[in-house]
Amino acid sequence: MTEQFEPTIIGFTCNWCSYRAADLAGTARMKYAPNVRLIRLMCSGRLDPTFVLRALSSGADGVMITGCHPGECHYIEQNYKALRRYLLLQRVLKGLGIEPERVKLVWASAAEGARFASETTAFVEEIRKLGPLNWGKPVAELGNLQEEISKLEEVRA
Amino acid sequence: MKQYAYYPGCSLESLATSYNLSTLEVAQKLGVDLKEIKDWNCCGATAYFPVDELLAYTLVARNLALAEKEGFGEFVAPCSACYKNAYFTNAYLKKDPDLAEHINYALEADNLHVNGTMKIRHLIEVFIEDVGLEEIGKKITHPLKGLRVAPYYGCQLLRPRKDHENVENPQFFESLLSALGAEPVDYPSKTRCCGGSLIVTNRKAALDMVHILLQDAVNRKADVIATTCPMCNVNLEVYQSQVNREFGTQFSIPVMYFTQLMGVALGIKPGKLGIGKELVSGEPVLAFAY
Amino acid sequence: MSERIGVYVCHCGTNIAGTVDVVDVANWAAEKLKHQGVVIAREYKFMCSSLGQELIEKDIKELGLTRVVVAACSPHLHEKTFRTAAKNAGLNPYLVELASIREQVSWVHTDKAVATAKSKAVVSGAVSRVIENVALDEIKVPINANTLVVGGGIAGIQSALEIANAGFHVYLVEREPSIGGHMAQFDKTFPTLDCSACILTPRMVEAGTHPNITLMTYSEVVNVSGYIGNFNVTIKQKARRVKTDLCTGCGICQEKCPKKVIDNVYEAGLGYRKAVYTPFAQAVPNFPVMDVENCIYFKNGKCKACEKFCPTEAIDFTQQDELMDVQVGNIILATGYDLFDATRIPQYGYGKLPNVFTSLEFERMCNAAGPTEGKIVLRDMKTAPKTVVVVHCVGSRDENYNKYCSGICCMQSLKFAHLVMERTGAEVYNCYIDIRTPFKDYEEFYKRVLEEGGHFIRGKVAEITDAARLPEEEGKLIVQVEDTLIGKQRRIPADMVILAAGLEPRHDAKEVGKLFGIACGTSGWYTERHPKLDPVATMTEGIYIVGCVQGPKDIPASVAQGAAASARVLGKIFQKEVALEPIKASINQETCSGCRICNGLCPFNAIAFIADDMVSEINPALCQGCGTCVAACPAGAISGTGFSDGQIMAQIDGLLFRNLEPVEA
Amino acid sequence: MSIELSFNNEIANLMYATHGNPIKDCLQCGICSGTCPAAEFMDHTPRVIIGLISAGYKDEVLASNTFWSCASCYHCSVRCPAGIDIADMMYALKRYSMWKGRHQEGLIGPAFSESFVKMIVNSGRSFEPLLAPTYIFKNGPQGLVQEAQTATGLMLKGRMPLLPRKIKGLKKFQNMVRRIIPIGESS
Repeated sequence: MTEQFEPTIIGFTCNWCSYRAADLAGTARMKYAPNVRLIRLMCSGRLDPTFVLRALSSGADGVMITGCHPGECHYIEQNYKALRRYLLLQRVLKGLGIEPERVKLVWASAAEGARFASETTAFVEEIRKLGPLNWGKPVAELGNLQEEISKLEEVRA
Repeated sequence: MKQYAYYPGCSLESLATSYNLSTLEVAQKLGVDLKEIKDWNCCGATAYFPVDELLAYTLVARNLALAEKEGFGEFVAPCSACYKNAYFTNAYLKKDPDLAEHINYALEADNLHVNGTMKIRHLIEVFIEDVGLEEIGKKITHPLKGLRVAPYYGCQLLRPRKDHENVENPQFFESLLSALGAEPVDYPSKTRCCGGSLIVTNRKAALDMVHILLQDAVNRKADVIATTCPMCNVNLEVYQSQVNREFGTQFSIPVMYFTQLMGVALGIKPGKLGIGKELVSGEPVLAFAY
Repeated sequence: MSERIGVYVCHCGTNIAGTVDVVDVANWAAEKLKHQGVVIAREYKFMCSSLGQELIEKDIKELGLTRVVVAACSPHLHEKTFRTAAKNAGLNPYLVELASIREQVSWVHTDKAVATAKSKAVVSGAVSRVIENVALDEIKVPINANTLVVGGGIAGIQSALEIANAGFHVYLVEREPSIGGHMAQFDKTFPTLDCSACILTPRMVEAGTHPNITLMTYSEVVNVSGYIGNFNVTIKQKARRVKTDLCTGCGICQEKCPKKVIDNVYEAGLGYRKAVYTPFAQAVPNFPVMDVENCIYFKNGKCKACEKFCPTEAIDFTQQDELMDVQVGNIILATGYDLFDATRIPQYGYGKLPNVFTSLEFERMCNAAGPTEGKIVLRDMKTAPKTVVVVHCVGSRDENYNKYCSGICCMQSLKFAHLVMERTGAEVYNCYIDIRTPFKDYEEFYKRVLEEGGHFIRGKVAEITDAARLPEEEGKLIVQVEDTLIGKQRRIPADMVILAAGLEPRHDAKEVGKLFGIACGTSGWYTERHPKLDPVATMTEGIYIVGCVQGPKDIPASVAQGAAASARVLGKIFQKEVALEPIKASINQETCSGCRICNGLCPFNAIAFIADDMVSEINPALCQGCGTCVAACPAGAISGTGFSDGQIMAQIDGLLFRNLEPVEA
Repeated sequence: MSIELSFNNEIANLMYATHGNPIKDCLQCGICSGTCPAAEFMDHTPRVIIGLISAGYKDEVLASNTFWSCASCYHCSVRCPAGIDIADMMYALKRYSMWKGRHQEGLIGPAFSESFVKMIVNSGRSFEPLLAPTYIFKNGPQGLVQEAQTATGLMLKGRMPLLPRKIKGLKKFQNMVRRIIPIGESS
């Protein structure tokens, strides 16, 4: 039996636009892939890149970052900071040997429920193609990451 | 000095030989180094898109690939249809990696590869932007004083580009004509289509379109219509007699390439500019310069 | 300390329970999240009902809950409801967390098993997060009872009068020499056709003489600092070069001034003014201003005719710009709109073909006090047109220019059609895409114009030219358009064309927005706090937007917004203090390294660097809680209440079930 | 499971490079048809064609001469307030009708395009004298006389070469073409 891989994805949303877009998708009963679990931030500018790394290292196969369209930020221009961090994050991921496509940035205004739904479904398909990340698992199997690191350091010394 | 990849296009080999002659003469006079791309092929003009979109882009891309291979940075087309095809193929190639992949698969059979790195220029842009009106003005020996010229831009020199300074009311052609000492007329149909691609397939419509263009030029008391494209030129000039038959008109207005007017003003001998090959004689224009 | 958490799963009738096995979710939470402190998990038909709320309140009191998670609808709907319930039961409202399993689960998924599993994850995330929540108190700041109104058009005047009449002081700042705005330029107002000046002038006079209004015309706001309740605003009074304490508004200076200038502002380029002038006869205030660009004295040092003839010696050539500071508690922005520049559509010929007019030019022409004294004539100022075409949607509903509908132009065009027919008997053609007449008595007016014999062509005008092809087109303007209702390209010969130009955000809307700390949407209009439920407030507390700054609208809507914002301001003033959401960032000065990375990130200028201590500090009243600085601080010295690192990290773990107790293999 | 595409999507899918531009955004404002210099010669205006496509009237669209009367001047495309590249859509309709082999009787466009393509595939360049017969064939004797007069005039002025030119790398060129459309092995 071949079972389809169902990725787990963490989505970060902005309280003012994309979270409302998700609300709107709900109110309009639009159907989309159930693999994304959302976290509400006040602004995409709140997104600390370590959140993304934490999600990926804790078992998420992908991370979707959503925010207001450029020029529409409720805090004037903080989504540009999110964009900048996203671009840097892509490089970091590449450096870590993780496909940068696992993290996606989507702009969705409060009125774009349909866009939110279709982008979510599309992203799930992209991650499905990439397959499981399995980043979290080995770490869990190792039991204690800190221990491993100190071992590595010993070796190096 | 900068060398441009010169893509004359099929028309310049036959119906528009005078465009080719005058282009090369004027370029030489102004120090613009045009080098013809080796073994270029027809870009498909407007007739290829109805058959296969991908092949249409591939035909254009082959020429771009040839130019890239020869190490050129800029691609110059004197024909507006060739220019439009090259401009958009190049733009789509850059924008759409999927399209680029398909095209490159086909080009592989010809040992070619296209990257879309070429800067696509129309000949008139090169003269105005790279040489500059001031520089051209300095070299004028036979200003076209009092010559009333209808600057005919046509379609594909401007459209469907939306980034163009002002697609609906461009002024650069007028500026060039003024620099030649001529008097550009306010030509209301300067960006209206001449029906070039319909002349074979829908003669009635095309002649109607040509008729309007000729009428507007005559109404504005133009002595000559200046063109930037062989298609426009042929339509307005070669089919003038057919328009007269169809509409009972008496048009006899010379239609000349802008390069021919430039050549005359720069003091190049008319024969070298292909003047004399017209069906509607361009002789009257020369009177203004000599 | 271990928390005592209550989890409440709502059925929402069948809205949630139809797709999610709510009983399973509650049981799962009770069992699997027990180690996290879940002491009770219940499901109930409608948690938001009073019975549902009582259930939570009872548990808080009886079971001693220290945290509450409600799995129900979106927090935007009922967060406040459940927070209030917690507060009533003595629990700090910020220790309540909502898990959205309706909008984000039951309404968007169909497979019950999948939806139930996702609900568990969402609840798990909320439980982990709520543990990290901390009790917060609302922040209270006092309110200064003065208000600043920027822009003296009808919206701004209305706002100012409402507040002033309630007994509070208003500073009304206007950039032009007189208040009145665009409405002062119009002749008639649709659909009633009452005279614009007749209804506006009394309001202008009232605003100009009101004891509670400080009117500052020919002035601009140059700086804003502070926050709701306590704004400090710097206003530049541009040099009028007329002493307002001496001037009586007699008008002799204007009469004697030898320099005639084309009036591009008030007369839309159709008429003239002098170098020293009041823009129009009913101007408020009635003091003239001197236009130094055109004044002969300022050009060659001679003339001074105005000074010679002024009976009160009010002319002062040496006057300079002055800055003054005012303190206000609230600010209302009513800076209006710019008219779309019709030269951007060259194929319509404006600026090239003389008898193509803009709507504003035509308004001036219709006005009895305007350059033609109300006569509708061609650019030669004498010939009456026999055929007039009104072109709708000029620069509106068009991706090449502005995507939005400008809203007012249909009615304005219908008004033009009526006026042309009434005053000249000319044939009028309206070329439109759709006729939009949605408000009171508007459709009736459309009907009236139809009955009066106005012609309507459904089609967006393609081009306007003077190149005739037929004898009847000679000497005319030709409007080329497809009559889409008959599917034919038509060429309408006309004597006059009126372009119903759309409305655009002020050219400097972006900079002005930055000054006041508010944002523009993609179309450039200021963004309201909520498009439906809070249209006059902005994301910046204490700043309101009224009239066309928020989007195109007509006079009644602008007036209504002006009044609405005033009610909001008065509400704040009467409260004497304002409670701010405690979602704020703060800097731990022990760990702050003073690197100043955060300083430049804050768009609200809430972060200041204290040079003496070499650390940064956040002003909680200015902070809007976006959290950008929190994410950026390399020392981790900034924390954000309500959305702390701890909360978000815990929620990530919870959503991924990392919070579950490891299962023995 | 096969999904039947709406006519609207079928046409949109044919516009590869412009990514199917948004035909469905059409406001039916008619600026395309007000602008079109050939509108008078079309049995439906371009706006009506868009309406017919959206409504799924495939037969009516294919029976129309509208897209074969399009001169590809792109004036509609730059003016369209909905950002539809209408001229490109007309190309797509030409392709569709050629593939389906369904077009109005007596049109020259399809035959012309076909001979143009053949010519390029055969020589790599286009050559006007070879194109003329297509037109003459369709337009009858009167056309022949007019065309012959024009052609003679051009020949005398040295603007009509007698022999078609061919590109040098024709074999490889044809291999390239073969990778996209099926053509015969030799020409």
